[in-house]
Amino acid sequence: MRAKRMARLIGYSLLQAGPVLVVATFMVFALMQLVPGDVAIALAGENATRARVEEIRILYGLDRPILAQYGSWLWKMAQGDMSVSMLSAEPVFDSIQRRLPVTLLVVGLAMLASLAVGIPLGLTAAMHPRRLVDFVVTAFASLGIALPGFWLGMILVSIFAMSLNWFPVSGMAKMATDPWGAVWHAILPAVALAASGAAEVARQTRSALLEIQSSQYMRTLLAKGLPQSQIFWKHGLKNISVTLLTVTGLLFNRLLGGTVVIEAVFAISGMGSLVVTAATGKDYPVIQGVMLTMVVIVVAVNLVIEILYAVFDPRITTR
Amino acid sequence: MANCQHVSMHGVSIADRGKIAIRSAAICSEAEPARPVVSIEEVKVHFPVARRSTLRAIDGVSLQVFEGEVLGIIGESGSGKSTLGRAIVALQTVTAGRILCDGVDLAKLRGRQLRERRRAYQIVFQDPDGALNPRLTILQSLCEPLDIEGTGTWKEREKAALACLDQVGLGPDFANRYPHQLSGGQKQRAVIARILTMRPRVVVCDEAVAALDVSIRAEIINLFARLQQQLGLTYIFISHDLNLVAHLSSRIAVMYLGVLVELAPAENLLSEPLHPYTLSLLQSRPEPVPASLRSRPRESLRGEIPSALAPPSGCRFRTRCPRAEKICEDEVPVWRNPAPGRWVACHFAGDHRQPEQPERP
Amino acid sequence: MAVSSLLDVDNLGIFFETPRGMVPTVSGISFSVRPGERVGIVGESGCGKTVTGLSLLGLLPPQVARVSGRALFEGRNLLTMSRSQLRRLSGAGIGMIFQEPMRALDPVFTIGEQISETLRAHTDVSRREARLRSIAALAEVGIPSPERRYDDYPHILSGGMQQRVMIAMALICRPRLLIADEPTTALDVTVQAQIIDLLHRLSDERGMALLFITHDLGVVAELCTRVLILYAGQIVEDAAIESVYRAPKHPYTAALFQSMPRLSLRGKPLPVIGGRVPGFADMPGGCRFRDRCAYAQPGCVRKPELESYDDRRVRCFRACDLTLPGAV
Amino acid sequence: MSRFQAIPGIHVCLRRLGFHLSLGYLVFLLLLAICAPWIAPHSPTLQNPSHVLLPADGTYLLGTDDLGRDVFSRLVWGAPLTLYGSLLAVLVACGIGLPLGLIAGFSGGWIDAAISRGIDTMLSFPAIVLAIGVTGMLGIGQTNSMIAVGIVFSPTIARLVRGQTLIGREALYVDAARCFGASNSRLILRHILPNAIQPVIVQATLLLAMALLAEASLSFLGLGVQPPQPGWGAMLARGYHYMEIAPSQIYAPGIAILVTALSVNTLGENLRVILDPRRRR
Amino acid sequence: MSNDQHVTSGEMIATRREWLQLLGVSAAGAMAAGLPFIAGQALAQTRGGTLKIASPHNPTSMDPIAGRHGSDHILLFPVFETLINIDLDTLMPQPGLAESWTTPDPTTLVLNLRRGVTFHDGTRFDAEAARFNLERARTDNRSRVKIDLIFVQSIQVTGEYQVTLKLSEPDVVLLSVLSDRAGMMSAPKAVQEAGERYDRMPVGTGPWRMDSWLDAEKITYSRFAGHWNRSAPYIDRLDVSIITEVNTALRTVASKQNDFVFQLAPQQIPIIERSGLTLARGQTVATYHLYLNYAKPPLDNVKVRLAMCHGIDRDEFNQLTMGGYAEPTIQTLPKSHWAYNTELDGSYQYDPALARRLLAEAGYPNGIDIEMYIYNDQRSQQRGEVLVEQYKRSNIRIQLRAVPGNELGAKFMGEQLGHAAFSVYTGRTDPSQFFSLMFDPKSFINASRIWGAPELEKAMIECRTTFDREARRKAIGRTLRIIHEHALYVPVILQTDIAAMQPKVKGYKPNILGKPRFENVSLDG
Repeated sequence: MRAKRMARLIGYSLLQAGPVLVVATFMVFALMQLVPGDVAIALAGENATRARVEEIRILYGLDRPILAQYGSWLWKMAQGDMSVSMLSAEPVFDSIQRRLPVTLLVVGLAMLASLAVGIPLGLTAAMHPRRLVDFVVTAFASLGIALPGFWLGMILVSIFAMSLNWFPVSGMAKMATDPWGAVWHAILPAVALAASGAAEVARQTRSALLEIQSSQYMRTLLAKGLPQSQIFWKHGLKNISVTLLTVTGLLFNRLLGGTVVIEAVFAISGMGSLVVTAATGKDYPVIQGVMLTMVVIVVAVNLVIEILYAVFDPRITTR
Repeated sequence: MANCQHVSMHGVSIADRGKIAIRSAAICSEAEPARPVVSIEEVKVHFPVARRSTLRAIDGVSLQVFEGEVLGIIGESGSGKSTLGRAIVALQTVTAGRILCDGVDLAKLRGRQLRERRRAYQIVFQDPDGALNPRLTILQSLCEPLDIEGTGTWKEREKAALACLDQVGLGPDFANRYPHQLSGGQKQRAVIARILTMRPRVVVCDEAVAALDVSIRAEIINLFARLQQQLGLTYIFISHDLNLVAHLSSRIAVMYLGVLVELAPAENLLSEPLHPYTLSLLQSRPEPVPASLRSRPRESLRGEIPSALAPPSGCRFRTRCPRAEKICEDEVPVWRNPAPGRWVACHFAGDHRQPEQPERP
Repeated sequence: MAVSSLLDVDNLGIFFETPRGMVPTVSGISFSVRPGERVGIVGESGCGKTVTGLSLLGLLPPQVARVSGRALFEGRNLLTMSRSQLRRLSGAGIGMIFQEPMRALDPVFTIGEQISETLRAHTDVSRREARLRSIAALAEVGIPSPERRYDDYPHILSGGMQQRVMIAMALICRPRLLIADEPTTALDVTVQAQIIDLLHRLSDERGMALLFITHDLGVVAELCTRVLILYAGQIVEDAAIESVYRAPKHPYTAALFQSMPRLSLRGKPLPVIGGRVPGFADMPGGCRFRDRCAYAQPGCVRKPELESYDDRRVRCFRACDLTLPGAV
Repeated sequence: MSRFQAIPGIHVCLRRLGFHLSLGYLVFLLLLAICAPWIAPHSPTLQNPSHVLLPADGTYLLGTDDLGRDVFSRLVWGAPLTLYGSLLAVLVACGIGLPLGLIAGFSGGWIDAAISRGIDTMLSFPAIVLAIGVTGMLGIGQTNSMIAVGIVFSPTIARLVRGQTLIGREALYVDAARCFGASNSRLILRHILPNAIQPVIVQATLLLAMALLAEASLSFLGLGVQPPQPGWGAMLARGYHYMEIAPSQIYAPGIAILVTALSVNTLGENLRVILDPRRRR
Repeated sequence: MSNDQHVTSGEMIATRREWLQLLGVSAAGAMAAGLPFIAGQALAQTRGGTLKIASPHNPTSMDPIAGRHGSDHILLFPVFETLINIDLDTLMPQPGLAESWTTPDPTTLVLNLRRGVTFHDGTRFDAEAARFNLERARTDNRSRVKIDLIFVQSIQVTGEYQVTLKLSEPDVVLLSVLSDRAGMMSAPKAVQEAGERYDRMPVGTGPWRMDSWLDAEKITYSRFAGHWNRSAPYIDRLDVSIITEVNTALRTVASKQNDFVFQLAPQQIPIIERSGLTLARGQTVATYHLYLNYAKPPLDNVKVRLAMCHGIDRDEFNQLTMGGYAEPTIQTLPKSHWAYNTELDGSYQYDPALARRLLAEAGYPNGIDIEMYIYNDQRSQQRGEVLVEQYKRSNIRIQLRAVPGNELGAKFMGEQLGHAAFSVYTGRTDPSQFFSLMFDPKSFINASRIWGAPELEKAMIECRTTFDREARRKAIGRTLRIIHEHALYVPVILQTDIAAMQPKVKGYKPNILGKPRFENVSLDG
């Protein structure tokens, strides 16, 4: 029964994710179509001869109708062929494959830090509403949310890298050969990134718990004579797990976006610096590749979260 | 247009119009008035819930409402009575069948025609809180129907609205208050006043007093009764409270799981119910009489109303019916007319003996 | 009397902190419940009946509510008890059920788990034992195939079934008193009758006292042996059910009965109580029902006490000289 | 008991203090933005080759930058730019999100499905990345980049408005008005919109803070405010360039961004409480 | 930095006589010394080790003929050798992969190739390979150096190690062209096999082979064991980390993550000194100047253009943007250049009053509005801001348009948007190249698409076809004067090349091209 329900739910979630992915890929594809003027000329670059432009036009299939273009583009993407960078001629897939782990390392560390700091803070605040602890946590959360991550990054660099020399100033170690070095490099950027994340998580955890505390079933639990700790840790936590999942999903999206600026501060060659360079250089295939990769990852993460919802909340079923 | 008699209103005070509108309120007589105001014909309302799953909220209801009468509709939650009420005022589209209001199917009308026509058929909801826009003053809310109609000057409309407010017993000092500054009863009065500004022919009251406290409820019930007599309104009074429906109605229709099971003049229905469900309702109805002082034993109906997603075969009530037999499972009972003015859908109508051996617990 | 009463509430007052200071919502509430007795608390919305019930188990929001007076349960004061003492009593000595079972059950745990955790919080039983006894409890409240239902989540049950689960949960530790806060209001008439029958039966079988909070005089009449009528935070009448329905002594009680629609009044206007319940912030001195009372006299500006007449208590100066119509 | 009461009191007081402080700061900032030409002691662009990267002193309240320009004056002149950019983004977000949300929520059916799917999809993109992409399409510059940010934020508003409209559409007063013969536009404009607008105002305020941070980020990346205009994010980027030589360059603009975002957020949070319908009465 | 893509190295000129002399010299043979790293060697240098370089530049392509950026050369030179070499001190052509060359007539060039040279993939370098490369540079769709070889009519293999180039006209600058991208030799087999992907897998004959290129992140090179000159180079491996932000790049050297960084800003000099790094600074031929679209009003008026020239305070500009380390210029050529026109000295003085007067005379008493394109990196923006402020004093109101690297050319030169663009010109080996690139209406870089002065065309042709050095100096001087009088562009300042390195890095010498080379570099200990 439960297994069947889960299977149906996974099927349904996949069905939901499908259209989002189609629309998302089309949006990514359409970005290219919005390039003013002749895309082929833009792709060929300045000074290109007419012959080269025509070559490009055929190479990219720009002479065919748009839906056909989209279809073959999607087919190529699905096979991992993301065309080559206009600036460096490196296959976009290779760049992304190389940079994605770096970004995911930073984002992963930042996620860990956000959750590891945010959830306990939120819990503490909610356990003592309107007390000093609560006020401090709330204030921290407000501050963290308003804090520009890249500015925090600069300050961290100036203190921990340049003055104290505890951490490397910038860059990234090779993960395959020097995993600890990579983590070491990723710590400051992850902290800069995680500040707002932790604040958001703390705030959401706190308000979710407070809301649950004022719910009627909490009153029932009291009336049944359950110990306070059981009410809080068993019922409270399980009831906010859905909120926490949602927060985690949003957090991932947010951190993935946040890396763009953070990577610029720390000169990390991840997805963020890739897309910024590409955007300033109008390197369309790279922009498309990065956006596509990011959106696929986010949709995949959301899918997992969607399925986890059902594990934590029996009310969520296929509609 | 049949509607034009309602249009020219400015210059005439509401009270005057009230007098003009007074008709012989034919409260339930043997000879049914010939002209149905609302005619419900084989109406079905289905909601698609999921793939291959349909909620049959109303599953074939035919009913006529006559001018000046108070028709009570009673049923448990999930019986489809509220959906029927909404369908009558064209807030709910019907899946099959049609509802004629003064011979016109509102569902067939569009745009301005519909907007003008539907003003004669109004609804009062259970929750007076929700029925008033919290951002408008009482006067603004009351003026709204008049503003939409667009007749008269702003001053005249305001005057007409105040007159209606007066008619429901609220003074002009309520006009500039906001809904949250009023009590539940006052809000419900304001809602009724707002409806009066339109001089409706039919008013559907959907659990109109259920949310009110006992002491206030009586006032609103009296108000309904008074307005009905003064203005010759036709009411369709929907409630789960049999006492309430019995108090006001001339005829009572009983709904169960999307269908009508019995329809009769109120006295007849209360004194000699034909359908076992009606009997059960009468028996399980809470009365402010201690059990020890009661003349008859109180019997509660077993089980709960089944899901409208998968109603039982044959007679829908058979799963809870103390009288149920094999035939109830196999055949849908016919909606028949055993006596003048009386309708029932039961294989054993009027026969309330318990079967010798109950088939199943 | 003190010996024989299970619950003895004396001069209970409940205050809420509002922007305009502390406001009393309930004051001078005194009543007692004997073992096995079914007492109804009846009143209109805002009269303080629900907070009275909640205050007994310390369920009022601690940040804004203050309680005064005394509530002895088996001789121990519930209002001054420590949190852990109260916790041990809640669910075990006193059970409680609420108005909306859908919201009162934790949506993310199975009903079985919710019942057996109550049992395990109060008694030292194994998981298996708790499960068996929970299933038995589900069967006792009339839930069909309880073994299967044990692992269901609350949301897939109907309202009536949910309320049965609530009852099973409240009664699993065999409390001596069950506080029921409008448990049938959200249910259909037919289901309401079933729940009332169930409570009636369980209370009889177990000799369990019942404090039944409702606004519905009909339900009280079906179930209770004694009724307290609350008006504006005060008890105005306290009497055995037959006498109060036959011949109420307080004009408010009588007016409540009168304003109920019934068959005998078909087509006639219902008698109404004019005016509104006064707000707690601007409560009139003297008799609080004075302004709406058809029998009010100049003397009613004085404050009436809840005084005993024979087997009942009434808060009215004219309790002796009035003969009021009852419900029968 | 009295001890228990004291602490909520402090809490509320601090909260109110925060609200008043942030409101005061924002009013001050607004005045600053309007009166920048009269308040700033120096021209924001005037260069002085002999006063490069000076520390704060009496003449230069916050020191000078790499071209000998007065940092304080640049900060003051940056205020209107920042406010303009953030407000523009929020206006664009509301301008797109409000009608879309209303249409989706009110019409339902396939229109709703299509718009909702679009909203979901846009929300699947990391906001800044999408903003960078759209800026790339529209061309670099403050107005363009903030329009891009507005576009990226619009699904947030649209989703909120759609939700509110769905609630509003089900409201009894809307049903009642429909029975009076009110047209759809009247239903939307008189009933649904006014009742849906409060959470939108709150959300818009919170978005304003996010837009502020996005503005700073994009300017930092060189996609926003263009030289020689003194955008705060751009000032940070330049300051970071000179961090080894003059580390203090990154503090003033950073604190300005932080405090402004904090104030806007505080305002939003308080609006949420103040406008909460449950607090009425 | 510049969009003027096919950048060639330094300033060099060979007159006809010198050309013929060189022929004799190289024919004399044994000029193994032709390769720069052999010349002027310090002797006691350690061999081996890995040099970790922080490069602020990511190559646009590793295919020599397809690249678009002047800074690509720094990363191409380890892999590729050119047919002709340039002496970085004298700027004279020297033997490269061509051991010697002859010119039987002014429109024929015969190149005699070095024997025993192999490509990194093991294939042989011979006349056929040279012809293949030159043909490819001249005709391939992807080639961006076609314009350099515009006078080449045909390329013939006239021996196993000899190719002959037939020209349509005599061309003074051909030898310098062959010392640049067009002269870089790729392995034909590798080119044919890789197709479009040759961009990323270069195969040359150079002292190092490229092992990997992680785009915008890292390029690694290792010593090519099969190099024809066994003694070169000192360093075994080059690890180039690409860090486009120069401050970050310098930080990595200061924190010993890297050994060497180049293309730094003058403002960083104090940091270099403070960090205990070795500073290398040298004058280059790269120039910052203002490109003008003189076909577009108000810049179609020579007085307005002159006002633009007088509106820049070059010393203040130097002070603010270059820390005073650079050399202001009014004619692009450095003072040390043999063709430097001393007659122009003292003109284009900073004079806002004069500028305003000129504007008024031109009919713009209220000043003018100029839309100016710049790059969007911090340093370019800083330079732009200085210009805005300076021009403000002359009533010239500049609206800056900061755009990414490759867009400046597309917008200003391609779509002819705006009035002016401020950018660096990385220098050409010959003034003639500079002239035709900047002022020929056919040139992409000439946004005006017209002749800026009627007599200019004739003067420019004279420069390109005059072989006598003195006569040529005069011709160039005349051309410079014409350009100067008509104020067809606004020269501002010559760039200074600044590099920083760990003290253990030995043997590095800045060169006038501003393009570091590592053949002579070694690591201590």
